[in-house]
Order: sequence, then structure tokens, then C-alpha cells
Amino acid sequence: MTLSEIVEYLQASFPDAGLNLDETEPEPLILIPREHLQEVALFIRDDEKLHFESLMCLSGIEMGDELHTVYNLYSNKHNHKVSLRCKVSKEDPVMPTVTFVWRTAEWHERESFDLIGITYDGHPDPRRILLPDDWEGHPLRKDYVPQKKWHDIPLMTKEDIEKEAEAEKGDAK
Amino acid sequence: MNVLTSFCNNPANWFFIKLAISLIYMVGMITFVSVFALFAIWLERKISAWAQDRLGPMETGGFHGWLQTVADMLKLLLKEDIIPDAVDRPLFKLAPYIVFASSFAAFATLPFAANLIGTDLNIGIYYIVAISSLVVIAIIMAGWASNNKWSLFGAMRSASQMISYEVPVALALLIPILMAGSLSMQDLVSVQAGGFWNWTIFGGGGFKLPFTVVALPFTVLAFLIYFWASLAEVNRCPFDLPEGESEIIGFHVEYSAMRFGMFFFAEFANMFLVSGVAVALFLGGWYAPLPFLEVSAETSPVLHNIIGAFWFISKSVILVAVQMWLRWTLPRFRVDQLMHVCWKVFLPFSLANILIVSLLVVLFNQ
Amino acid sequence: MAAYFKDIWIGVTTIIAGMAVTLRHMIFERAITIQYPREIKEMYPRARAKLFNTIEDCECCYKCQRICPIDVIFIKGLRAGKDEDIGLLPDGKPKKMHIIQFDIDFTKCIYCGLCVDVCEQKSLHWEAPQEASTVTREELYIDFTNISDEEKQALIAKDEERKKAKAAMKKKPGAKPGVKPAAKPAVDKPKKDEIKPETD
Amino acid sequence: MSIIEGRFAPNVLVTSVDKIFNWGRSRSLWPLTFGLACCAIEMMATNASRFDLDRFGIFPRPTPRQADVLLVSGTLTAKMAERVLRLYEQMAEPKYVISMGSCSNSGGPYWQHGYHVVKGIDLIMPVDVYIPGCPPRPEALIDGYLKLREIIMEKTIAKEVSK
Repeated sequence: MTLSEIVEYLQASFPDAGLNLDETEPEPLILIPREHLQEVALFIRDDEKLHFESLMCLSGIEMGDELHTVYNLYSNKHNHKVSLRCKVSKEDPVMPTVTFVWRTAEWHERESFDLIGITYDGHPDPRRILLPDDWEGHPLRKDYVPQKKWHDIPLMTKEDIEKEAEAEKGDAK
Repeated sequence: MNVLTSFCNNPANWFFIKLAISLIYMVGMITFVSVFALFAIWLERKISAWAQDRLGPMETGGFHGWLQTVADMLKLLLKEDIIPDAVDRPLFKLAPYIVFASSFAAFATLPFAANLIGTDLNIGIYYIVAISSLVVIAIIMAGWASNNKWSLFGAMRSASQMISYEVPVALALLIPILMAGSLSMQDLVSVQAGGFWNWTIFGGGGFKLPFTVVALPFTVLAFLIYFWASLAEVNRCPFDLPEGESEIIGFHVEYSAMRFGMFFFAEFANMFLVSGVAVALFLGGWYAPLPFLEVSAETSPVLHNIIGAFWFISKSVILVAVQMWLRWTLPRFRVDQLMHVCWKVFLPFSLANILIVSLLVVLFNQ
Repeated sequence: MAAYFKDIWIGVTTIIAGMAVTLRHMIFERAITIQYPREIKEMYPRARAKLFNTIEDCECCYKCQRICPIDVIFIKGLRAGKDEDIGLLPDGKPKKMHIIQFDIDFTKCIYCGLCVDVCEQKSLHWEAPQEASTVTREELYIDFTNISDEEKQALIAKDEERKKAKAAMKKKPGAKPGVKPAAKPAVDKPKKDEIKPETD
Repeated sequence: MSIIEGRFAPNVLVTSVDKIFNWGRSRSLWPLTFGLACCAIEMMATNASRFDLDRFGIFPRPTPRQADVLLVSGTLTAKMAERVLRLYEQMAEPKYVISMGSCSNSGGPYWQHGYHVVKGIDLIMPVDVYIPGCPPRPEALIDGYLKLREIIMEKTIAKEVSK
């Protein structure tokens, strides 16, 4: 199936979900409201015509005030691809999990949570995956302020540390 | 001079004389073992290098880095001796000494030459097999006292391996014992006098020609089983699971400095020991391969002993070199494969071997 | 049972084959080791070993600084006067800049070679050998300029003077540009007072 | 520290003993096998046949207790820094640290924006030798070891003289 056929088929299957094709991106993708993400995901995997059994990649993206999650899907059976995108606002960065649909999403969602800060509702093991558990902030956010120290291990350059020490001296004087 | 003679002639003083002689022998043996270990470590590094198209130690000392192990030992002596807080201190400290002592104690009945033997016990070979098993206790001690799960695992693997391989070792050693009819080391050696065709490995061992031809495959098999199983007993590759340096940590992870050096030394002393036993029981001991290459005791007793020791040590060093050659050829066995080889291959073969050889001994022994 | 004996047979034969291989390597094959400090292997011409800048050829075009992906090249150049003759570049053009700073921080450099590719005068180039281990980190911060601190300060002072003159000229468009000989003695006097905050 | 260190005032005997000790220590530098990133590949290449560190008596040990040199080869992230520090503390004196490659020298390509990288291992532990390169060639690593040998040869077991 081509992409337009897939979109038409999905829109026919979920008339009220408000699925539409976003062709402004370099890779055309289907926008899905987060309320319908889980049912669409289940359908898209189990349906005989679509059969997207492989989640190739799951990426979290920060776009201005919004946080996106992109699901790149592939069907080994029909040899076709599709990308889904789900948007949430930064104030409420909660997204439904698709772990029970594609098992491989578990670690990807953890990574997305770790680095971008999207919380996946219903995730079986919602911890950080790359960074230590007590790390502050989500480093791939644009407003991220790097930590100066973590467990007494300095994370600044030598020059910055010296500058800071001098500044402190100056303050003390 | 007269005082010395009269002192020696008095039977009451014989105890002290024996004590003095054995002390001298002991010191000499310790020196020999240490020097041999230094040499063997160097040889091991060289053989490993040659097998991998490298050069090995080259820079320390002049010719081919011959001072390398001396530098290593000097450094190990000078290193900080770390004893972690959580260890069982007495056991932790004792273990390396027991390892070294038990492998060293077995040297007491190793016949270097006709008269160069600590004591010719009438159960000499039994003593060696028994005392070298003490290493297992020390290794478990080291693993347990370290209070480290990896070293405990290493010690457990090691203990199971060593205890299992005691069985084929002992069974393989029974073949020369059967043929010589004695447990004394010197008896076991002396039946192999007069050229390499009389060695136990070639079916000699006190027997004459028809027996030699018939028994040849079985004695060779016994030697191979002993050699392989003894590799496992001294934790050499391909059975060096207890060490398993980087992948499966061995029992001496927590040991630093000279305590670790003791384990190192003991390993090489053990290598010489098993090779020495193999030489004494299978390869003619201190007899030369050809009769004219040795000096008879009548012409010069001192020279007789020196030439004998030369043959014994050179044969043993060749066997040690073969062990190293094997080590740098083969990969390590997995634990289950190790046990499979021991219980399902070596054990039935050595049992069958004993049966056949004892039948042959009964048939050919008038 | 047949499989059992076959396994043993395979074991024995493969051990012998393996030992033959190691024996061959031990005895017949020569060691391939290069005994490094004694014999040194020649580096390939394109080897990315060690950056070096022949400062005489440097144009001070800042291209390397701009292309450096991790910003470890620090350059500072001052424009020379129009009538000043400070030598020629390799391509025959006259030099236009005094270079008072050309530092590369080799603790950070990732030896990607982009700076060498963009250098038009081929002044920044690779040099063998790579060995440059040091005891302190500061030793790896390498200054390629060949002039002393005093000369640098003199150049900076001169530049300041010229800028001032230029600014003055802009204010008073009628004034003559030929202030230069008169300005020179004036440079030396305020040198120390003026320049120190600049170098800090 | 071993027993004899820091007990005697510097004199002729001590300096000659120094020579022997330093000779032993510098000829037998056992590094801890500890690869962190791409530099580890080069470290392995140096240990292999072509460059053969065994010529200098250098062969890797798997446990910090038996190692003399901590060869930090690669990017040291904050999460790993704790472990490296612990390994460093577990090593027996005398111990030396070689920092191999740009990443461990100063954070390398991550020195500006690497939120998770320690910008130079000298911020968390004393370093004896820095080897520049990304990664350094095996020759450069051997050169680093030789530099370390020179440093060790200048050390002394004598007491520090108070100035």
C-alpha cells in the first residue's frame, strides 16, 4: 500500500479520530491525537492489510512549545512503511505508551523520557535508561541547564572552574 | 676434623646431622624452585610471544629481556599489600603460603638424581598425590576469605575441577606402579634403567620385549591421560578456568603485591612438579635416553648425580615447555565441557587401561 | 557410542593440528613486531599525526578557526599598515596581517583534518611523528607564533594607535592621513599602561 | 605505600636503593585493562603483535589490585567516572595514571556541549602522563609509557624534605 492509501484506509477505519497526513515534513507522516494513539497502534499492527509488526524507531522531538514522538513503522509482510507522529504540549508532556503493542518500544520510550522528558503513561518500567537515576533535567531539551557537578564529579571545563573560583574569591572580598 | 668425625660417628647425633642435611636440601630446593619459577615465567612470556609472531620481553636486561621477571618480582615485593576490610584476615593471609607450601612440600620425594632426593619414602608417589591436593583447600580458603563473590565462584570452579581431575591422575599413575610393583619413587625410576626403550611410556618398566610391544599403546595412553589431567590439576590452559583472567575472574582477584606473587610462583612450581612426576614415572627419571650418556655410580658418584639431575631437569623443562605450548594453542574449556572430559572420557579410558595393563602384567610376569 | 568416539577422535586430531600451527609460528614464521623506539615505521604521507603551522606562511585568514568543529584554534591577527612590508606568502601575494596569537589546544583537538583541508597557503599541515606525550596539560596548549611578548605588545600598541588615528580621521575628514612618523615616538610612552588590560 | 617508603632521610644509600627500586617499578608496568571508547581499540593494537607492549614488560592485568597503571583510554562520562575513581582507589601504591586521547585529556570534542562528560580526568584524579591524539597511534602510546618510565626513575623513597 502506498502512503495515501494507508491514510485513506485509516481514516475510513477511524472516522472520528481526526487522523490526517502532514506533508510539510521531509518525510510525510500521519498525525494522531494522543487519545487515539493506542487503539490506532493496535489496529495498525493487527490489521491484515497493514500489518506493521515492526517498530523501527521511536524518537522524541522538541518543537517549540510542543513535544513530539515519532513512530517509524515497517511491515515485513507487505514491505511498506509509515511514520506516525503524536504531539503533546510542554506543560502536559504525558503520552500513552505503546509498549504493549510493540515490545521494542520499552527501551525507546525510556530513552525518550530520559533525554527529552516525555512521560509515557502506563510504561512498565518508567526509569531513566542512559543517564544516572538522580540526574536533574532532560539534556536534549533546548532550555536544559547543564549540571555543574554530579556526585562530586565536576562537569565543567578546567577554565570554567578556575573562573568560578576567582569569581567566588571576588565575591568574598 | 677429629671432632667432626667423632661427632658424626656418635649415633646420638645422627638426628642433628640429618636435620642439618635436610635443611640444606630444603634451602637448595627453595632456591631451585624460585630460580626455576623466574625462568619459567620468562619462558612462558617468550613462548606466548613466539606463538603470536611477537618478540616478548626484549628491553629489560640485555639479551631478550632475561631480567624481566626479576623486575616483576622486585616490583611485586615493593607494592602496597592491600588487605580489604571485609576479608577474613587470618585465612586471607594464610592461603598463599599454603598454596606455595603444599606444592613445595611435594618436592621432598621428587627424585632429581640417584641420591638427590629429599626422602625416599616407600609411599613416595602416594605422598605427592596426597600433599599436592592440599592446594584445593588453600584455593577455597583464598576464594572464601576474599569476601568477593567472583573470587568465591573462581575458587569453587577451581575446587570442583581439581578434585575431579585427581581421579584420572591417580588412575593413570597406577599403570607404572603396577608395572614396577612399588610406590617408592626411586624404585619407580630404577626399573627404567638402560636406555629409552626401557622407559615406562614405551612399555618398559622392568619388563622384557614381548610385553613391551603389547603394552606400548596402553602405557602411552596412560602417559597422555596423566599429562592432560595434570594440566587440569595445576590449572593450566586449556583448563585454566580458576584464573580466567579477564572474563571469568579467578580466586586471586583480591590479592595484591607479593601474596599474588606467591600464587604465581606456586603455579610454576606446580608445573615443574607434575612434569617431574611424569618424568620420574614415565620418562625414565634421571636416566639418560641412551646408556652411554650417563656416568655410572662406580666411576664417580658425584658426577653420576650431577648428570642424573641434568637429565631429570632437562626432561622436566621440556615437558613444562610443552605445557606452555599447549596453553598458547588451545582456547579455554567451558565448565561443563571440563567435567565432561574428566568423567566421561578420562575416567572410563583410564579404568579400561588399568584393567588391560594388569591383565598383561599377570600374563607376562613369571 | 559412535558419536562419542568420533568426538574424542576429532578432539585429539584438532589438538594436534592446532599445536602444529603454533609450532609453525613459533619456529618458522618471523615476528612482525616493530621494535618501536629502536626502529621507527615511516608514517604514510596522509597520516593524521600531528598538526603544525609554519607561521611564516600563514595568511591569518581565520578559515581554520571557523571550520574547526570543536573550536580549539585561537587566532588573533592585526592588520599591517599599507606601506608596511612584512614578507610574501607562498603564492606570491604580500602578507597583510601580523599574527599575534595562533594557538591550538591539543588536549581537545580531534585530529579531523578539516583545518588542513581549508588552508590555502598550506601553512597548516600534518607532521610526523605523532608522539607528544607530556606531563602537564598546559604543555599541550601549543603556541605557534614566533614573536616575543614584547613584540606582540608593541604590535598591539601600534594597532591601537592606528585605530585611534583612523577614528580621529573620520571625525575630522579634512585632516591629513600622514600622521604615522609623528605617531611612532608616541607609541612607546603609554605602552605599559595602555596595553595591560588588553592582554589580560 | 609500602613499608619502607617515606622513612629515611635522603642520603647516599637511599639514592642507590632508589635506583634499584625505580628500575624494578619502571620495567614492570602492568596496566589495568580498561577501555572506554575508541582509544581502547588503539590500546589493544598496541598490546598486539605489531607493537607488542610485552617487550617492555607491560601486560594487562584484569584486577586493580595487581595493576600499576590506570590507562584511561576514552571518553569518561559522569556515570563511568564514579567507577573509574573507585578502581583508581582500589589500586595498590605505587600507582600511576596515563590519560590517553583527547577525551580523557580534556573532554575532547565534548568539551563545550557535553553535559555528561568529565572535562579532563585530572579534575578527578592525579595524572602522570597525557597522550594527545584522537586516538593516539600505538607509537604515541608507547611513547607515553616511556615518558612514565622516565618519571618513575626520578622518584625517591626518601622522606620529603621540609623546606
